Amino acid sequence: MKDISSAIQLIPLENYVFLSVALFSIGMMGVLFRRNTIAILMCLELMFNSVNLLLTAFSAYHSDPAGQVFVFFIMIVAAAEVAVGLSIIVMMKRNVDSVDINLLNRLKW
Amino acid sequence: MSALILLTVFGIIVLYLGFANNKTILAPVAITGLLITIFLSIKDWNLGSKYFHDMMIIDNFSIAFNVSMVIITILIFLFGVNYYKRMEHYVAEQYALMIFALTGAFLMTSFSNLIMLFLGIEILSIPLYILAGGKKTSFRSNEASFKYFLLGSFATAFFLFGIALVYGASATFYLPEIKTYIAQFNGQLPPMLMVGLLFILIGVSFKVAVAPFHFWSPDVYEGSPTLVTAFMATVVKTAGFAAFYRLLGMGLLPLPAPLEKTLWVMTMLSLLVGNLAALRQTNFKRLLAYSAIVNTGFMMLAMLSQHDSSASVLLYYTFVYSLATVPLFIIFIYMKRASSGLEELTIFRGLYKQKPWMAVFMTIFLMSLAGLPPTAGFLAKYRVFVLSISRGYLAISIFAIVMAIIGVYYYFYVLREAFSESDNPNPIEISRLNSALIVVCGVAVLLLGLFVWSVPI
Amino acid sequence: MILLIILLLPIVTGLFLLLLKNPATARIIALCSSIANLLITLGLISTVPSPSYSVNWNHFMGTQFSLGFDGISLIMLLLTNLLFPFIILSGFTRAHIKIPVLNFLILFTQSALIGVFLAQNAFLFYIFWELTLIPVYFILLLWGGENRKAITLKFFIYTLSGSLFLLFGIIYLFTLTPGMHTTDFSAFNQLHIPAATQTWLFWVLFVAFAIKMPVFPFHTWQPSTYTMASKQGVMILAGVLTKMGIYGALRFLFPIVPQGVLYWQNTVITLCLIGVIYASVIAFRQTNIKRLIAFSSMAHISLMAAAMFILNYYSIQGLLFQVISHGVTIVALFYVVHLIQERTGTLELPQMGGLKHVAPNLAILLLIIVLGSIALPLTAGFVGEFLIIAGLAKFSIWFAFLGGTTMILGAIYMLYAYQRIMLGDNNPTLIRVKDIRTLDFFILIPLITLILILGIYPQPIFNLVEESVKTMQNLLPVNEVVTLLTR
Amino acid sequence: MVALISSIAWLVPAFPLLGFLITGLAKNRLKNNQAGIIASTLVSFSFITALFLFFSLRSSGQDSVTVTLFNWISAGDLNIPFAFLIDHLSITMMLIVTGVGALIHIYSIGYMHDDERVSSFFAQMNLFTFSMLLLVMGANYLILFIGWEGVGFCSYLLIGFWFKNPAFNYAARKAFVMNRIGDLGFILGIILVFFTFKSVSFTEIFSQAGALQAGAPMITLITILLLVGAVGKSAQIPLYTWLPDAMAGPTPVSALIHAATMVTAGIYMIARSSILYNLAPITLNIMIGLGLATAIFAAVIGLRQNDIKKVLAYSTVSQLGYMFLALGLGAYSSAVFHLTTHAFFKALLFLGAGSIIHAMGGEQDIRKMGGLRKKMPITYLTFLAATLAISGIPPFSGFFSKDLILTKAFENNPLLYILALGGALITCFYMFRLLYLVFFGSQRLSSAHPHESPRVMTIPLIILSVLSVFGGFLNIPELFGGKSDLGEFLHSAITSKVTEELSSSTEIGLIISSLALLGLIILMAYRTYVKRAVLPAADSESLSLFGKVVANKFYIDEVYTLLLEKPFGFLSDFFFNTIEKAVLDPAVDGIGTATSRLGNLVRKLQAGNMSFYLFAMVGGILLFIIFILIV
Amino acid sequence: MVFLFYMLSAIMIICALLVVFSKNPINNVIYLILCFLAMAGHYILLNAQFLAVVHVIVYTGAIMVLFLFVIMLLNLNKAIILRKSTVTRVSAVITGGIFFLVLLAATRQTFEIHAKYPFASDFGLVSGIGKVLFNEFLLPFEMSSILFISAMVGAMMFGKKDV
Repeated sequence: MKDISSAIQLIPLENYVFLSVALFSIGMMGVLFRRNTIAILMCLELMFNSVNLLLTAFSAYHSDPAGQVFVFFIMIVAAAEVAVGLSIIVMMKRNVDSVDINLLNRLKW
Repeated sequence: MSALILLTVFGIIVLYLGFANNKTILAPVAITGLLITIFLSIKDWNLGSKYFHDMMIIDNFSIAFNVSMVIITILIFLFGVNYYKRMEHYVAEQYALMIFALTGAFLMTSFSNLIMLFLGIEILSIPLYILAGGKKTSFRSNEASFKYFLLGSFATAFFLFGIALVYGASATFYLPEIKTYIAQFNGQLPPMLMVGLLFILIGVSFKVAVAPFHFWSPDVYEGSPTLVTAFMATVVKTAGFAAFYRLLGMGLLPLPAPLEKTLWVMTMLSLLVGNLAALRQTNFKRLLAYSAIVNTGFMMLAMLSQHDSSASVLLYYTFVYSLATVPLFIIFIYMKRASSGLEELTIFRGLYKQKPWMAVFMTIFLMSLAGLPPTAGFLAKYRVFVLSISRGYLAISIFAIVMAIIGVYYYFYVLREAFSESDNPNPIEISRLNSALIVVCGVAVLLLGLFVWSVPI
Repeated sequence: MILLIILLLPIVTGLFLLLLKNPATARIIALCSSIANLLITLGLISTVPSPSYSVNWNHFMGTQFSLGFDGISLIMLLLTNLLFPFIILSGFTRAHIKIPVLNFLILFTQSALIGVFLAQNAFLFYIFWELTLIPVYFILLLWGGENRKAITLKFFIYTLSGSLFLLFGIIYLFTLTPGMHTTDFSAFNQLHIPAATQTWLFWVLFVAFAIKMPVFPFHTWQPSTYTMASKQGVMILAGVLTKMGIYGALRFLFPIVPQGVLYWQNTVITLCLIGVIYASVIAFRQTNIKRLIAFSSMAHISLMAAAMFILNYYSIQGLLFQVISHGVTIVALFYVVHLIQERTGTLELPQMGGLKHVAPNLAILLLIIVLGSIALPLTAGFVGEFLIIAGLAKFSIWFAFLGGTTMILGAIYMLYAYQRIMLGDNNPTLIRVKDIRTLDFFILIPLITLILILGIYPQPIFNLVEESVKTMQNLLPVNEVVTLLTR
Repeated sequence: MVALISSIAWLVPAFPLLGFLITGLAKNRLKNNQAGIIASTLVSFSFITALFLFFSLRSSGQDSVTVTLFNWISAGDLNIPFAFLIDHLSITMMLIVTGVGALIHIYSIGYMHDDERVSSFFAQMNLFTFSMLLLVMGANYLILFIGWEGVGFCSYLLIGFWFKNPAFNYAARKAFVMNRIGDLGFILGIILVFFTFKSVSFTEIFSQAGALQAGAPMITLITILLLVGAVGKSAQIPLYTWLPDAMAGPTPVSALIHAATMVTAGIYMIARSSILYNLAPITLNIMIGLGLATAIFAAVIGLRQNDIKKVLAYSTVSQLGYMFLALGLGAYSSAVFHLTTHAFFKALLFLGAGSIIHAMGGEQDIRKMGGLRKKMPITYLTFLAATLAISGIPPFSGFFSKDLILTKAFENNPLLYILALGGALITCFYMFRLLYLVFFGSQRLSSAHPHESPRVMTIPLIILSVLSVFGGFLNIPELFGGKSDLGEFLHSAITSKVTEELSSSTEIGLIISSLALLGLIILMAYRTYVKRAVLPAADSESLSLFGKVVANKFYIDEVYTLLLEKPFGFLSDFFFNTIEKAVLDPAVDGIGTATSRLGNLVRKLQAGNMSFYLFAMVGGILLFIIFILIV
Repeated sequence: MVFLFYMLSAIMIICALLVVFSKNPINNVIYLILCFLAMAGHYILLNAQFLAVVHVIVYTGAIMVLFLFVIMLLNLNKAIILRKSTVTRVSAVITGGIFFLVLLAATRQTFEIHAKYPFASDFGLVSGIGKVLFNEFLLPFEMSSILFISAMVGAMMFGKKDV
């Protein structure tokens, strides 16, 4: 098992951090970019997963399982959120027959 | 702990009672559960118990906040008896979801680990996303729900990113350990840690709707069913501030200077933006949303003053604020019904003519929000200012005072409407229970304004 | 205990009134209550030692529910309790709707005012201070005249904004008190605040009072509010509420920030004197009587404010005397104005004239009140203004001269108004106007008698405040301004 | 005796006060003459009491008695008792006030007979008498001031007695306001007196004043301020314009207030303060200038007046100027003497004029009168006596008093004498012009049916004419073998300046030359108005420039309107419309509206657009990150 | 190993970008699944085997299927052109870029972080995680049930068609 550990050490932590940051930014950009609510939801998932990756990487470097447990919880919550989010979208679709986020502008001023 | 367990159990019981097709028993059962919860919570007073490897620390602080939130929830449930009479479906679900949200709030008051904070926020939020969309056929309700959901999740993502960064630096989620970790830097934090902390703070700030992360709140308040709005404006805000305070008190204080400045900026922005936007507001629910933002600013002021009694003041402020806001929403519901669904401020016209006592109590509540004596709202603001001034934040206090003046304008604008003649008077019908509750709230606001006791938390 | 009774009697009666259906009974009970309060107050004067009442209240915040009084409070208390029976009585004429509510609000105001004057604790003071605003706001809003919604809101916000700065000041002082913080006046009075702090703290504290009085240029809420206000509303506003500003300033500024006062003394006095002349000059061309009297009241109050900041023995004596005198006079004046409005249906001077032909008695009574207002000797107004001008002269002869112009300017606009209302040829529109009735006699004769008696025998008032004035006048450090006399 | 004086002194003002209360309160119940009778009786009682006091004081051998009724104001070291000072000066004034007052009251019964508000008239007259008595009896400046303002107020009431006429009301207000301008100076003076002497009581001040150095700035200031008060009340330049306008009141009012008593209050006050004035030579010089200027100026205006009362009014102003001149010369008792004689003959003139107006049915224009000598013999004779007196023809009273002043002027500076004499000659001319125009020639107004006035009016005329004729004998100078009785009498109360006495020969020379000139003037007037029967120009006729200027009273009223009233109105409008409405109000409201506008802007940010919300959130986060990274 | 890392990273980034920029929702889902699979590879690289498995099951297996299901249900499978205005899209990209740079700047000092515990190889395995999860993290684990119950209630409420 030693080689695995050394293998992990081969890749610097920064790489994971950068990767996560990039993923997070892309996700965030997607949220801003997309108009389709379902796609926005997917981008949100991207953001969550970048966090997961980051936590796992830190966890591995710290040799601390807590980080990975946290990832587990994030997954749980993400699943629940997606369920709720999708059901809201379904409901919206039923009411206005669209998943366009720009339609959400009746509540204002 | 037993209180928390009992609460979840009652939530599930209420959910299952929904099958009984008998709406009338729901509220009594739920309220009984909440009352027992209060009892069980108070039993733990001064014990300072810790659970599950310090995942949860139930101290006086959390008990006090829990009890205050449960009391407000009871109030909302009592009002709900009448409110849900017209609703045919999902009444049990509404009650249950509120109770679930309350369990989330409980977690937020007693966490000592970031994971519990995260879970607490989510357990609080997800029921709220659902509750906000409670009027399924109303697109406004859908919109509120989705906006809340999307912005909430978005904020959660940042929050989690922040936790990840902090974890990366400190290798722990446990607040006291984070505190010691931060302490070793002596104020000069590495940027990653700083950004992580910032993201965590932003995540919580979003929940309590601090500017510039407040944009969701007016829309969501407006679109949600009014009772849910009341719940959001009161219990959720209380929970958010309990969590905020705990986060700061257990983990992050003394804040590094840049972060502290950031929070001050947020505070002042909240006061300013909330007030300005409320000035010309014509929709009552939005008005109260902006008012909530302003009051958030005041609570931030109390919190950031970092005084020994900040927690006590925060508790008092949130409770008093809730006590005035809930009945205002209820009065609003009745006025809305009397004016066939309008939400404008003008619907209050003729209130004094028809129901003078209700107008009087409305005056008391609005005065409390505006912070005029002899109501509790005044004392709350007074105590906040005592904190901030005694810590020497004179300029900010003056700013807050100017903002308080602006606030009076729109509260009294509403009041003025209530005391003017109506062109189209529809009968205002109000149930006896709700009248009694409004009176109780009004008297409580007055009494709390005259006699306060300091809770040692 | 007796103080508690004085404080609570009006409000408790007021609450009781709300239960009544019959307006006639309600106002009689209200009247009785206010008269009873007056009698108790009169009894208070002779009570030795002066009673006080104190009980622990929100102790952890350093607030005591403590009531007490000195000569200055007593004067204010006397004025309040003296005027309220008349204010209530003046409501006996026309059948308003919701008389119990109106009387409740009036009595509520009375209680709050009494609270302001009795409070020995700044926090308590502030609560009552704000509390006066609430019922007055509703009196103005519900019974006011044209454009009342906007004007009342302006009035409310304007006065409140000052008050909130006062609140800031109180809290700041609270945090300065040593040991266990407290808001007791006695503790505030012993603070030694650095002079630099005092210079800004002065304004924080003063703004509230300046707006309430009002002092130029903080007065813009006043004319429109007075003009719009209902009879009782304006009587309360002009008669008593303005005095709160004076009382507050006496309580807060001189004992607590004496160096601040000294630093700003000349500025403030100049502002006040500008106010005197400014308001008097403006009053001359007003066509609306109420607005005219509003400006006249502002002129008088400004003079009183100037006297206050002189803070020597004469000016304070004169000020306190003038508090009573101005209160009585202005209430009588506004009452008569409303009588005229009720009789003729207008407040505009150009539409009046010749009222004396049909209402000679009213004309005479108004004339006497006008004389009181322009400080003719042997009316109360003269004694006060004489002492005030004397006080000003002791400080600077120029200030005395500027302040004294009120004698001339007051005569100009008051007599002008009197002429436009009463004198002139028969006015055909007024033929059906009736002279004054019994009720008006009951209100005006005692007030006028007071104006005259106080002018002829003012001594009781002086004796009442003697002690307090002596302590007051020593509050300021030695004045460095070289007066004409010392040169 | 002193105890007696103390115990009854208060009765003197109390009678008129009682009269005021009775006639005032019961005014609707009193029938035609009752009010007048009550009022006259009470004033007469007052006169009798005053007489009694006079004799008591003489026999008591004391110079003065202070009667304290109660403490009026007692605040700290400011102690003002409500007290009367009965001394020779005040007793003289009391006698004049009550005596002349009583006569005028009686006269008024006839004069005001037809007026519907006759009760009010007598009430106000009584109130005036009361105030005037307070003025002269007050033992300190403040009590004097009470009376001072009180008479001003009564004057206001009585000028505007016929309140239907807006012009009369305006005149009343003008009188009051101008008086008030003076009063401000007076009250400031009193206050400074108090701060200097720690008292306002005459006796205490004068006992302390001796210790002061003459010409001290404080004393000068005080005396000037007091002088301002006197100038207002006694209608001197520049505050004289109210007096001619004050003729709007009923004629007895003019006689009592604007001739005999109130307007002389200023002279009384300065005479009273003689000790202070003696210490202030600058002020005395100012007074000489003012007095002389007023005397001549008003006399010149009087030349061209056609309203009988206006002529008399300007003559009053002019005579008051002489009194000021006397005061300025330090001849205080001479001033008081002239005051006394003036009270007699001017009251007589006014009452005579009243009688004429009464007879002419309200007509006051002398161009429309004429030939009344036959129809109204008593009036004519009394009027003649008064005219001779005012012109200074011996042995009429005016001769003695005026001559005294002229002599004093000569002692000071011959130029003063010449100017003063010139004024006297002008006085003589316009008085005779008046006399000739009214009583000689033919009746010019056909509609009027003049008749002699009833006895209730003529008897006071006769009494007054007796006083006018013989009043001068009160104070016969040593030159004519007299002992200057009045001067001696007043000596205890007034400290006149000691000046070098003229030799008798100079004095006699002066008198003879002035008499010659007077005779010339009377002749001139006779030739013009009786022989040639020249009528003053009608209002429409064009006059020479100077004549026009004089006829229009040098346009002083217009100038005042232009310089004071109009700008005051403009200032008022400016303050209200510009400063209040355009600066202060908008400034306050502007804060409100600006905030509100800004609020609307902020509100519009909340456009309901999700993208915007998301962007805003990200933007906020970005800014905060950058902020904490930089800081 | 290093090559593997870079390859997986490249796949992730490209797929993520495609998720953002491709128009068809179905394609989005597919790319996201690809992205997640690559992420599972990363988990394995990091020796977090438990997570890798859970990730594949939960995300790829459940969540993404849910997405697909909803897209089908709502009949969105055809490419509907829902695009924000160009300005918005450009600013979104710019914002994303700036955000990336700023975060990079903030995290550039990661290398200064030191491992908290000596390296252990077994904690990422199911047994290791399980021990921690049911010991230290028992309470959150239990509480998450409430989360699910709420979500279920919500999904049921919203999804059900009312009569």
